[in-house]
Amino acid sequence: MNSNAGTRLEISNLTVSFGAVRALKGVTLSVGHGEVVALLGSNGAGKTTTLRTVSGLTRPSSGAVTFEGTSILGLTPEKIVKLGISQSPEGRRLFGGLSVADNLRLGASTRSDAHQVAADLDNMFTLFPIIKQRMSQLAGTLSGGEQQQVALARALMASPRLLLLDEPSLGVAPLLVRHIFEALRELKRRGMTMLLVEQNTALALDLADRAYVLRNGQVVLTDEASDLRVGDRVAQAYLGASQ
Amino acid sequence: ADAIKIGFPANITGIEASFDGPMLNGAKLAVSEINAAGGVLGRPIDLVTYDTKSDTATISTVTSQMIESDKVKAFIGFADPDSVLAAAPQIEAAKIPLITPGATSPKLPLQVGTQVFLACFGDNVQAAVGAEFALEKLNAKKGYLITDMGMEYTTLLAEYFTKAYENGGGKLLGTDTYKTGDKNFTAQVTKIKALGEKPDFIFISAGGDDIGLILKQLRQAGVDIPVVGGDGYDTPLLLEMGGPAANNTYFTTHSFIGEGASPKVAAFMEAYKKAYGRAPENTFAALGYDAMKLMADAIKRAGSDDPAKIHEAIKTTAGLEGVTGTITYKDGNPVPEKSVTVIGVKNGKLYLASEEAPSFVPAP
Amino acid sequence: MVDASSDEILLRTRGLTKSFRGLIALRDHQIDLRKGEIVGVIGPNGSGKSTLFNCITGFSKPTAGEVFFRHDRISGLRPSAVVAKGLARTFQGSRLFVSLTVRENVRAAAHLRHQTNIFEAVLLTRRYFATQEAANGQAEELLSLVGLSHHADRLACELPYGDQRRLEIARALATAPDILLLDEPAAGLDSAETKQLADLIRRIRDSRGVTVVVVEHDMDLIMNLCERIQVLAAGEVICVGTPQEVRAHPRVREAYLGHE
Amino acid sequence: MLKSHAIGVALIALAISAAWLLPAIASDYVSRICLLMALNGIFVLSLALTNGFTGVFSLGHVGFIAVGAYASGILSLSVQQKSALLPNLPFLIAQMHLGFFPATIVAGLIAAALAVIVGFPLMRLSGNFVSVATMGFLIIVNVVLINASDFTRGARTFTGVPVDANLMWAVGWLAITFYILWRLVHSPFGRAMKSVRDDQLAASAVGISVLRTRLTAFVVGAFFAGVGGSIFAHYLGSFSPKTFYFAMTMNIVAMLVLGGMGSLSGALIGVVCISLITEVLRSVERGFTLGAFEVPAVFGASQIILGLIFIVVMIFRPKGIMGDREFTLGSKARQ
Amino acid sequence: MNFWDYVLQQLLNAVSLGSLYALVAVGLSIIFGIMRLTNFAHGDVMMVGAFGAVLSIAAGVPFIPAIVIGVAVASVLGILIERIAYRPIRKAPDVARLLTSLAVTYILENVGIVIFSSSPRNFPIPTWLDGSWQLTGGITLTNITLLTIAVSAGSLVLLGWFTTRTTAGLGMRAAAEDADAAQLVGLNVNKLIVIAFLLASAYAGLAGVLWAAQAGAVDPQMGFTPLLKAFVAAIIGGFGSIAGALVGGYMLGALEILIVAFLPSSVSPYRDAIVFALLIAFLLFRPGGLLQPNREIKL
Ligand SMILES: Nc1ncnc2c1ncn2[C@@H]1O[C@H](COP(=O)(O)OP(=O)(O)OP(=O)(O)O)[C@@H](O)[C@H]1O
Ligand SMILES: Nc1ncnc2c1ncn2[C@@H]1O[C@H](COP(=O)(O)OP(=O)(O)OP(=O)(O)O)[C@@H](O)[C@H]1O
Ligand SMILES: [Mg+2]
Ligand SMILES: [Mg+2]
Repeated sequence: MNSNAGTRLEISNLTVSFGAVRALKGVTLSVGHGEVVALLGSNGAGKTTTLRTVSGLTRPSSGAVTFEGTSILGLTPEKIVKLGISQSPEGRRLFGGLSVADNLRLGASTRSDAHQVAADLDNMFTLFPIIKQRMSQLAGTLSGGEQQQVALARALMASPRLLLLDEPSLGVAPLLVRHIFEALRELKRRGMTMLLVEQNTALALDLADRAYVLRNGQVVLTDEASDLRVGDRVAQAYLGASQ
Repeated sequence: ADAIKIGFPANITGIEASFDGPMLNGAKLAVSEINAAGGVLGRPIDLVTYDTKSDTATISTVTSQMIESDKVKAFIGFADPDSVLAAAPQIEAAKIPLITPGATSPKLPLQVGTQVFLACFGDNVQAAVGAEFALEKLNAKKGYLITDMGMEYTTLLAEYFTKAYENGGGKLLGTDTYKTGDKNFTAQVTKIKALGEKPDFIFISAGGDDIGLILKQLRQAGVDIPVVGGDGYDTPLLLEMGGPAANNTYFTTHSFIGEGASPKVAAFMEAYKKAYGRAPENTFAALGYDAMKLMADAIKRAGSDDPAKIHEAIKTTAGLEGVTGTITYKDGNPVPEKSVTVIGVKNGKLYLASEEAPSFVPAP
Repeated sequence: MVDASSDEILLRTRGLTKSFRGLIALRDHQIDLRKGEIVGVIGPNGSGKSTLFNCITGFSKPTAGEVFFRHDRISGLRPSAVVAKGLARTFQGSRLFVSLTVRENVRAAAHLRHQTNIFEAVLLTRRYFATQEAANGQAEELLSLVGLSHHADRLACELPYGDQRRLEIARALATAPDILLLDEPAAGLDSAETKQLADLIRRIRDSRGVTVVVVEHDMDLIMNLCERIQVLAAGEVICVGTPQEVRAHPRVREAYLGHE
Repeated sequence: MLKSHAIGVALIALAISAAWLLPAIASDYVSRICLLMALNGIFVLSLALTNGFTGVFSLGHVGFIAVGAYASGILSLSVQQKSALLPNLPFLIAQMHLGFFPATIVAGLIAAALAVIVGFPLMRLSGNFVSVATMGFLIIVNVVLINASDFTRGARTFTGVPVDANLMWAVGWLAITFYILWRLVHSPFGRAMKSVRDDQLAASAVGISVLRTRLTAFVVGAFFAGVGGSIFAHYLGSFSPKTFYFAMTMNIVAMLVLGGMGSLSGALIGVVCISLITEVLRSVERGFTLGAFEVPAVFGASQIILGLIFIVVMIFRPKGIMGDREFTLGSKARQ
Repeated sequence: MNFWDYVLQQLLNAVSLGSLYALVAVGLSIIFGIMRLTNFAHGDVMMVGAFGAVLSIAAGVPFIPAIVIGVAVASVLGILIERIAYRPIRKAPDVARLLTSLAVTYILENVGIVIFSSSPRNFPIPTWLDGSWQLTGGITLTNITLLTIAVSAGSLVLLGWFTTRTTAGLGMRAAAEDADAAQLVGLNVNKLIVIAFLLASAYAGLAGVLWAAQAGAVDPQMGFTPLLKAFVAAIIGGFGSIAGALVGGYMLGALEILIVAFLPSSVSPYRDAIVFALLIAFLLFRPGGLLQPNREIKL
C-alpha cells in the first residue's frame, strides 16, 4: 500500500506544540483506500492530538496533511467534515441535552441527500439495535456504552470516506466492546476506511490491516497488523525498548 | 488680560447627566455672551469644566484639582445636593464661593458652611405654592400623592407639599410611590381608579423624564382630574411625551418659557436654540445661565477676582433680573427669594396660570 | 505486611436503592466490607456502579436504604462529613484541583486531619506551624508512595494522564481513610500503567490496612487484584464471589463478559 | 516563625509612615487620589477573596460597603446632630456616639454579621445564579436604605459625618487588609478556597465544606468592605444610597478583573492602573491645545477609552494582568 | 371599579409588563444559550435599535419602516460586537467575557452620550398605536399592550420552531453544549454564533422599539433597566432556555405589579427588595430555574 493512488490520508512530518509541550514531533503516516489503520501508544503519546489535527481542531506548527491528494491543512473542522472525514472523539462528546435522534440528525448536517440520510439511519439501526429503542431519549442520560454507540453512529451519519475513531472502547463493558468491534468489522467489510486509536492493542490489531505505534510524539514502530499480533514488539515499542 | 477662572464641575455622564448637561450648556452660553461683551473687569471668563461622572468621590478630587491646579476663583455647579455636599468640605476650607444653579433643597445651606448659594428657590417654597394653588385656584380639598422615592428632590418636595397642603386644610386620600427608572405605572393608576372616594387632584412628585409617561398612563385609563407638580416637569418632554394627556396639568417653576413669555426669556430661548440646535432641554439650562450671570455680576461688583470679595458681593446681590426670575439674597440668606410661577397646560399648550409668593412656607 | 483482611465489618449497605424519576439505577443493594480486603464491583455500563459510590459517599441521596460505617449510619450525611468518618473516593473522570500544584492538591486534603482556623493562620501561632508541618509531612510521604515526588511543584493539570490518576489516589489517601473507593482508576491507562496501578493499590492496602473497593471494566486488573467481586446488572446484584466463581457464573457471562 | 510577622509589621509601618509624609510634600489633590486608591484597594482586595479565590462571582459587595458607611455614619454623628438629622432613631442608637476607629470596627462587624445571615443561603448557589442573587442583595440594600428613612434619611443625602479619614488611616487599613488576606490566601484556608473554585465536588470529596469555605471568605470580605465603607463615609462626610450602587460595583469589579482575579497583588495593580488611567483621561477629555491643534472637549471619552483598554487587555490577557500569580520580587511566583 | 374588575385590570397590567420583560429576556437567553455569555451589552443594543427608529422617524420615515430600520441597525451592531469584542476571547474564562460585555456597554452608552447627550428625547408614536380600548367595568387595554403581547407570543412560536425544527436551531443548541463536538459534526460554529447574535440583536432591536414606545422616550442609558429585568427573568426561567425566559419575564412582571397592587402603600416601596428576596428564595429551592427540573449532577 505505498502507491500514492491508493492513499486516502497522508500525514507527513507533523509537529504540534502546546506552549512548551511538544505533543507531536514529526509524525508521518498514511491510510489507504478501504484500509483500517490502528494508531497505538501509551498515554500522552500523541494519538488524540494526531486525530484532532487531521480534523482541524488543532493547528500544527509544521508538517502536511493531505486527504485524497489535496492539502487540508488550515481548513476549518466543518470544511474537513464536508470533504468526508468524520471523527468519533475521545470521551464521546455527545450533545447531552439533545435527543439521540437530534444527535444523529446533526451528524448528517453537512449532507443534503435527505433520501440517502434516511437509508443510512436505517443502517445504523441494524448496526446498533439499541439506538432504535432510544431515539427520543436525551443523549446525556444514556449509559456510557450506549453513548459510545451513538457517538459512532453520529460520526457515520456524515457518510465519511475516512472515519477517525478515538478509543471507542474507553469505559465500555467487555461485552459491549466486543459488540462494537463486531460492528466496526462489518463496516470494514463494506469498505469503510478507518484510522483507529485504541488502548486495547489485541482488539485493535485484530481489526486493523496495519498499525503505527507512537511514543512521545514520534512513530516508533509500524508494520502489518498480522505481523504485530505475534511477539511482543508492540509492548516493547510502548516501553521504548525497541528500534 | 488673563482670564478669570470659574470652576464648573459637572456630572456630564452618569445618572445626573440629564440635569448637569443642559446646565453646563446654559452657563457656557452666558460665558460666551459675557466674553463677547468684553468680559468682566476687562478680563474674559474661563469656565473650567471637568466631568465628575455622577460620582461623589470624583467630585471631591476634581474640586481639589480645580482649587490647587487650576486655581479657580469661584465655583458654579450641580443639580443635586449630594454633589454639592461632596464638594463642600474643600470649598469651605479654601473659602471659595459656590453657586448651585439647581440643587433646590432648602436644607442645603444648613448642611454646609457659608460658601454655598442657591440660584433657585427652595423646594419648600414651590411646594407651598403648589399646595395653595390646588386649594384656592383648583378648589381641590381632597388630594392624592404619588412620590418618586428614588430622588432627594422628589421625596423632599412631597414632604413639603404634604405639610403645606394639610396646613391649608386639604386632605390626602392616599399616597403611593414609584422609583426613578420605572416605566410602568399602571398598577398605581389602577389603584387610583379603584378608590372609593374620588380625589379632586393628584400631586405627583416626579422628575421630567417620568411625568409625561405617568400622565399618559393616567389619562389612558380615564383618570382626567388635574395633576399638580414641581419644576421637574419643566422640560419639553412634558408636552412631547404627554401629548393630549398633558392637558389639565399644573406645575410650579422658575419662569414661564412658553408663547408670550417675557422678552428676556424669549431671547434666552432663541440664543440657546442657535447655539445648540435645540430648545433648552429643561429648566436647568436657564438656571445654569442665570447662575453664570449672577456670578459675573458679583465679580463686577467685587471689582476683583479675590474669592473672599466675590463671596461678599454674591451675598449682597439684590434685584438681579434673570431668566428664571429676580434674585435677591435677603439678609445674607443663601436661598434667594424668588417668585414662583405656576404653569398650566391647556389644549396642548403651556400658559401662565398664576405667579405668587406663598402665605405659609414649611420650615426647611 | 499487615494481615490482608480481618473479620471486622467496616461498611454495610442495606436495601440501598436509587431511582432517577422512574429509572431505578440501583435496587436493594447489599454488601458487607471487611477490614483490609480489596473488593471489585463490575457490571455493564449503566448498571449502577457509580451510583452505588455516590450513594455511599453522600454525593447522591439514596431513595431508600441505609449505609452503615462501623456502627454509625452514614446515609444522609454530606460528602465532607462522610470523608471525615473515613471513606474516601476518586471519580470516574479526573477531578483534580487544576490551579494547585501536585503537592498542594494533596495538602488540601491532608488538612482534614490537621485542622487549623483562620485566626491561627493570621496570627501565626505555634499550633499553626505545627499543623502545617504535619500536613506537609503527610503530603510528602504520600507523594513518594505514589511516586510523584519529583513532580511535586508542577501544576496538577500539567501531569500526564496516568500520573493524574495516581495523584487522585494520593489525594484521597491524604484524608487518612479506612475505606478507599476507586471508580474506574485504570480507564485510559495503557497496560503497563495498569499493572503499576494494581501494584500501587496492593501496596496501599498492605502498608496502611485500607479497605479498597474498585469499579473497573479492565478484567485483567479486576481478576488479578480483587479478593472478592460483586457483579451488578441493571441496578441489581446478580452475583458475589471470588474471581473464579464470578468468571464462571452464567449470568455474569451473559450480562457482562459475553461468551468467549 | 516570627519572620513573617516582622515583615508584616514592617510593611504596615512603612506604608503608614509614607502616607504620613506624603501630604507634607504633595498637594491635596495628589493625596486625595492616593487616598482613593487606598480605599479602592481595600474594596477590591476584600472582593478578591470571594470573586477571585472561591469562584463565587459576587456582584453584591457594594451592599456591604454601603452598610459599613451608613453604620459608621450613624454611629459617629454627635448626639445633637442625630436629634436634628435623624429624629426618629431608637433611643439607644440616638444616644450612642463613637469615634472614627471604634465606629470603623463596629461597621466592619455589622457588615460581617450581615454577611453571615445572607451568605448562608447565597453561598449555596453557583455560577450565574450566585451573581444574580448577590446583585439582588445589593438591590435589597439599596431599597432598604432608600426607605428606612428613620435611620438613613432615605434617598436624601446623609451628611454631617466628621471628616476624619486621612491618607494615613486609609493606607494603614489597606496594609492591614492586605496582610491579613495575604496570610489567609497562603494558608490551608487559601488552598481550600482554590479547591472549591476548581472543583466543588472534588473538594467536598476530600472533606472541605464548600459552604463553610465560601461563607468564611464572604464574611471576611464583608468585614473589610464594611471597614472600607466606614473610611469612605469619613472621607466624604456625605453620601446617599445612589453612591453605593451599580456604578461603584462596576468600577470595583473592573479593577479586580483587570488586575487578575486570583491574585492579591494583581488586585492592587488593577486599582492603580484604572485609577491613574481614569485620572489622566479625565483631564484629557476636556480638550486641550496641541500646538496649532485644538482638541475639543469630548466628555465621556474617558469611559470609552477605558472600555477599549479593558477589551484589549481581556483579549491579550483573559485572566487579567497578573492572572493567578502574585507579584514577588525575583523569587518564585508560586508558594 | 369593583373588586374583580380591579383584579382583572391589574392582571392585564401584569401581562403587559411581563411581555416586555419576556421579549428582552428571550434575546439575552439566546446568547447565553449558545455562548454561556451573559451579554450585558444587550440593553445597549436595544438602545441603539430604539435610537435607529427615532432618528428615522425624525428624518421623515413612516413608523413601520422606521421600526424595521431600528431592528436592522440593532442586528448589524450585534454582529459587529460579536466580531470585534467577543470572538477573540471566546475561549476565555466566563468572567472575562462577562466583563468584556460590560466594557462594551460602557463604551456604547458613552458614545451615545457624546453623540446624543444624555437628555431623553421623545419617542413619537403614531395615533393608531397610541389608542386604547375601554372595556366594561372601567378596564383599559392599550393598543401598545396588545402589540407587545402579540409580539412576545409570536416569538415563542417562532423560536420554538426555529430551535427544535431547523438544523441551524439544533446546531445552536449543540454548539452551546460542546463547540468542539459541534465542529466535528460539520457545523460552522462561527456562523451559528453569528446567527444567534443576529437573532438576539434583532429581538433586542424590536424590544428596544417596543420599550421606547411604552416608555415614550429614548436616551443613551435606557438599556440598563430592561437588561436588569431581563437578567432576572432569564434566571427565574432557567438561563439559556427560551421558554424559560418567557415564563420568567411574565413572572417578574406579575410580581412587580401585584406587589404594588395588593400590598399596602407603606410596603410597596419595598417592591424591588421583595422581588429579589423572592427570587433568592426561589433559586434556593429550584437552583436550575423554573423550567429546569432539579437535575442531580451526574458524576
Ligand atoms: N490542550 C492541550 N494543552 C496542553 N497540552 C496538551 C493539550 N492536549 C494534549 N496535550 C499534551 O500533548 C501530549 C499528547 O496528548 P494526546 O492527548 O494526544 O495523547 P494520547 O496519545 O491521545 O493519550 P491518551 O491515551 O491518554 O488519550 C500529552 O503530553 C498531553 O499532555
Ligand atoms: N443524575 C442522573 N440523572 C438521571 N439518570 C442518571 C443519573 N445518574 C445516573 N443515571 C442513570 O443511572 C444508571 C446508572 O448509572 P451509573 O453511572 O451508576 O452506571 P455505571 O454502572 O457507573 O456505568 P458506567 O460503567 O458506564 O460508568 C444509568 O442508566 C444512568 O443513565
Ligand atoms: Mg487520547
Ligand atoms: Mg460509572
